[in-house]
Amino acid sequence: MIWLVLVTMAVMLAAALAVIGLRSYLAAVAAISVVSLALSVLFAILRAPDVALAEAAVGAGLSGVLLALTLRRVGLWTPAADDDGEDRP
Amino acid sequence: MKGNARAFASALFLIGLGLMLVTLFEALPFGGAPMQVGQAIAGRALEDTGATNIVSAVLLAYRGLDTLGEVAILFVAATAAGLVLGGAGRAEAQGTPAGFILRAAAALLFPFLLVLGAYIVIHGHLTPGGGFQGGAILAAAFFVPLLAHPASPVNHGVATVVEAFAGAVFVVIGLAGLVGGGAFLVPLLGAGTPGDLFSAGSLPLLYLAIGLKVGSELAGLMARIAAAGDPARQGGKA
Amino acid sequence: MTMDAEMLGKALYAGAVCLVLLGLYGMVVPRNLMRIVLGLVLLESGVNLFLVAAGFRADAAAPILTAPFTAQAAGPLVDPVPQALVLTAIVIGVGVLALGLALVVRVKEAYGTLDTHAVANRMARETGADPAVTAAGARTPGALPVAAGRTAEDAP
Amino acid sequence: MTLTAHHVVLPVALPLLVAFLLPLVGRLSDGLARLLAQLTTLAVAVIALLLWPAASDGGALVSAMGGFAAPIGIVFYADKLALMFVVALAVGLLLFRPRREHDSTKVQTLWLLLLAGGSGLVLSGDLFNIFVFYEITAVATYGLGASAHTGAGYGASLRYLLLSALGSAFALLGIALVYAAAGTLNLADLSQLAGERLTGPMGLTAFVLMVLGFGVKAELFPVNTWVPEVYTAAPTRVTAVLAGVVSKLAMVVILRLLVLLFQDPAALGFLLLLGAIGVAAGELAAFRSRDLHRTFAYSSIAQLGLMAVAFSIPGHAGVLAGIAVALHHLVVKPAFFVLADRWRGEIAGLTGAGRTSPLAAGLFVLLSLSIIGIPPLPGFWAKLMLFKAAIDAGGAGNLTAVAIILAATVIEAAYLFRVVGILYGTAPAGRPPLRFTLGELAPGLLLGAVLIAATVSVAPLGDGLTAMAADSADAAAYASRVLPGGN
Repeated sequence: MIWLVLVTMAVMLAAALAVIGLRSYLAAVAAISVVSLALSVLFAILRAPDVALAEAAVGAGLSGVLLALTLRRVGLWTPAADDDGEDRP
Repeated sequence: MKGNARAFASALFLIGLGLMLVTLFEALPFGGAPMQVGQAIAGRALEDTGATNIVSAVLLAYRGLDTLGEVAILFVAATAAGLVLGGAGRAEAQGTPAGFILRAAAALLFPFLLVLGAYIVIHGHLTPGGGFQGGAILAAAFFVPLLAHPASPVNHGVATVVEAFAGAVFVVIGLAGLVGGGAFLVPLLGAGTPGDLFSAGSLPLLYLAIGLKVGSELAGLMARIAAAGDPARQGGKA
Repeated sequence: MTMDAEMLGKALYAGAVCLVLLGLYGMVVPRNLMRIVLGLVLLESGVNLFLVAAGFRADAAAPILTAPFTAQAAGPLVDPVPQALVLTAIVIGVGVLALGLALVVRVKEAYGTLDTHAVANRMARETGADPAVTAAGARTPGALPVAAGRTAEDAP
Repeated sequence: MTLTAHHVVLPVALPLLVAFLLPLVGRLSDGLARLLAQLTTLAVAVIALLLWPAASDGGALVSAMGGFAAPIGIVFYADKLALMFVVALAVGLLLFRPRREHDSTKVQTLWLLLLAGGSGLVLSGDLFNIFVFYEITAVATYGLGASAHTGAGYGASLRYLLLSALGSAFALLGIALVYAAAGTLNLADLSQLAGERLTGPMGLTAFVLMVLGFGVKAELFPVNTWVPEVYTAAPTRVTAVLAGVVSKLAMVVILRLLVLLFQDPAALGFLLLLGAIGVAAGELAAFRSRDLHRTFAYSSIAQLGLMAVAFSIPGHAGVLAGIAVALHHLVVKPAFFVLADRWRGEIAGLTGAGRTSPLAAGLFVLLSLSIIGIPPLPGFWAKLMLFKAAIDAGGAGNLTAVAIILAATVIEAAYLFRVVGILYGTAPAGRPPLRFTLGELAPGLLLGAVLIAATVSVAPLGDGLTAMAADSADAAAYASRVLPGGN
């Protein structure tokens, strides 16, 4: 069981690093859904099926959709765009 | 200069918090939680409520007020988002309909998600899942067709009615306890036979109310954010 | 068994702490408001994992009873309370996230940028303050005499 | 109908019920919704007042939700302190109620949810339940902060939301630590376990995390950068309620945590430090501000710093001083914001405004004198109690705090008198005079009248507050009322 936990956690942390490191917002939002999915698996392993279900439905599903919709609305819905940095009007 | 100071403060803060949490590494009881309250609840939840899903018993009976608060938070967030993004019914037609695959998938998914969500809501006191998880799936069920047919108008009116009554039912069930001279949210209608669909007294009713309320609120939130802004200007790069 | 349980607990705690710190980094360092929102989601996930880990017991079953439906027959159960708390926290998180994203959309519409410093400057200008004075203690040293001087000049 | 202890849930349940139904009513008629919301707010104030005698007889009213006794279920604990703040919140929300405006029903709904969340915040006796109510209050204020529908409103609200969500995550982490260590969330239960389970680095970390979390709304030092932004960008009636009442509710939560869970010298020292920095930084920033909104926002940070300093003094003298400062600020600051609403823009532009509206200027002078602490006014007694408690407690930290507060008072006097000087200056010719309508000024005048009434009846008021503070500072009494069997 401990190995399963460690592997899931490694996936989760790698995805979390990707959320911070990736320049594309679209990719970062995809990565955050991966974090939520891995977390959901982890909850299931930790004998919290209710929480796992909630994390999968709300965390991975709904939050991802909300984030993606927002990206489209604010014009960051592109594989490469990144408007970090100085964009003073 | 100012940026450097900010970065320095942030780094210091991160390191400090990290150290603080690492020092506790040794102090926390791992793998064997103290379970002062949890043990007691696990032992008596079935007799008290009749629910076989003890997490549901905690959510709806022992910590029912938290759950009411949680429903209220979603409601506040939905109301505030409605205030920020403009009034209901401002769902202007946007973009062309999605491709055939998405439209076909949406038509197939809708009934499936609806049934799945409803099942999860009404079995919440027996098996994993409940009002929140089922409500989220119900919300998805109503949102998928919207993705496929972006031009279809969103009917916030029906959602408002469902939302209002579902929320009110939760509070009224709670207040019924007060009328009987007891406390708020006292479990009603007896525990029934554990494992039956119609058991656990008022808990399934509460879950039904939560499921409907959460579902309509989440669907409303998604529809609002999807419809917000002016797509011609904002979605130029899409 | 207990050794293994302790290892598992510590690994979970370490994972949760890592996630919290990553989320915190993602909230403090980037300057784009959308990035900060992503950091917030990570931070909340870390806290949720910590809560579930706090109620975990290696030798216990999930808190869902199966036939013959008695607490005694089920043996030791994982603590149900933190699970209920996490469920609540997840739902609260999505509510706050949705409202935050609604505001992100509006800020982008109003100012055309999501850079937090640029937004702060635009806000300060809109509410009629000196752009240099946006937060307590973050002023330029020369601000005070200038302010006093302007008061004196404007008076007549 | 006679009220029992179980009715302490009504200040939460009633506004929630009406808030859920309000969108439906609003579809029929906005006016009806507004009336209903205001009647509900009034009803909550009346219920809290009706509960008052029972609370003062037995010390407090305790109700276990769902009939599940204390450590297992959630309890509501209504002592005089909590009921007083419920009444203050309801009255404040009525006084600054939303007018006829765009999206009136949504604003009214948020107003009611603010009432429900704030009442729950002070009434609840369960750590996680407090967090839930804190979040209701917080999310309602994000929405209200943006309700001016300006870019600055959206921006300020978003930055506030992000900071506050960061704080909430910290608070939840702190709560998780407490649960991991003690296995219970009931405050009374925790107060009995605190001595053995919540000491050392564990207790301190949990306390620091929770103070950083709840401190966002209590405007404590490192997490208060949202204050000037939101207070200038939000509609003034929202600002008045946030600065006047809601910040105090968060402070009451911190007081409960201190009294019941963390009587650790390190925890007290931490709060003292944050409070002292808040006082110094707040008054300095207020001195440099060039418009009234910012001046009052920073001054509010300083006043909440004073409360933090007071609560960090162990024993009931500190609690008494803190409550006195809180009540004084609760009356004075909303009135200040009423004035700031009309007197917008640079302070220098207000030259001569006092001559065109003498009533408003007189009110400003009265409020300024009280907040600085000129003797017969209530502000003087509040600061005096604070100094007395700090000096009696002794110790280098407390005495340094006294010195900082004295210096801050001088700065406070300097900038407030500067404004008074400008108000009574000679107006340049040709500028249209700024006049208040009586309706605009009425809430401010009412609060000013309360201030004068308090000045006249300072002796009975002091006695009442002393009893209230002694009761609130008594952790053993709290535990014995919530857990009658004892364990």
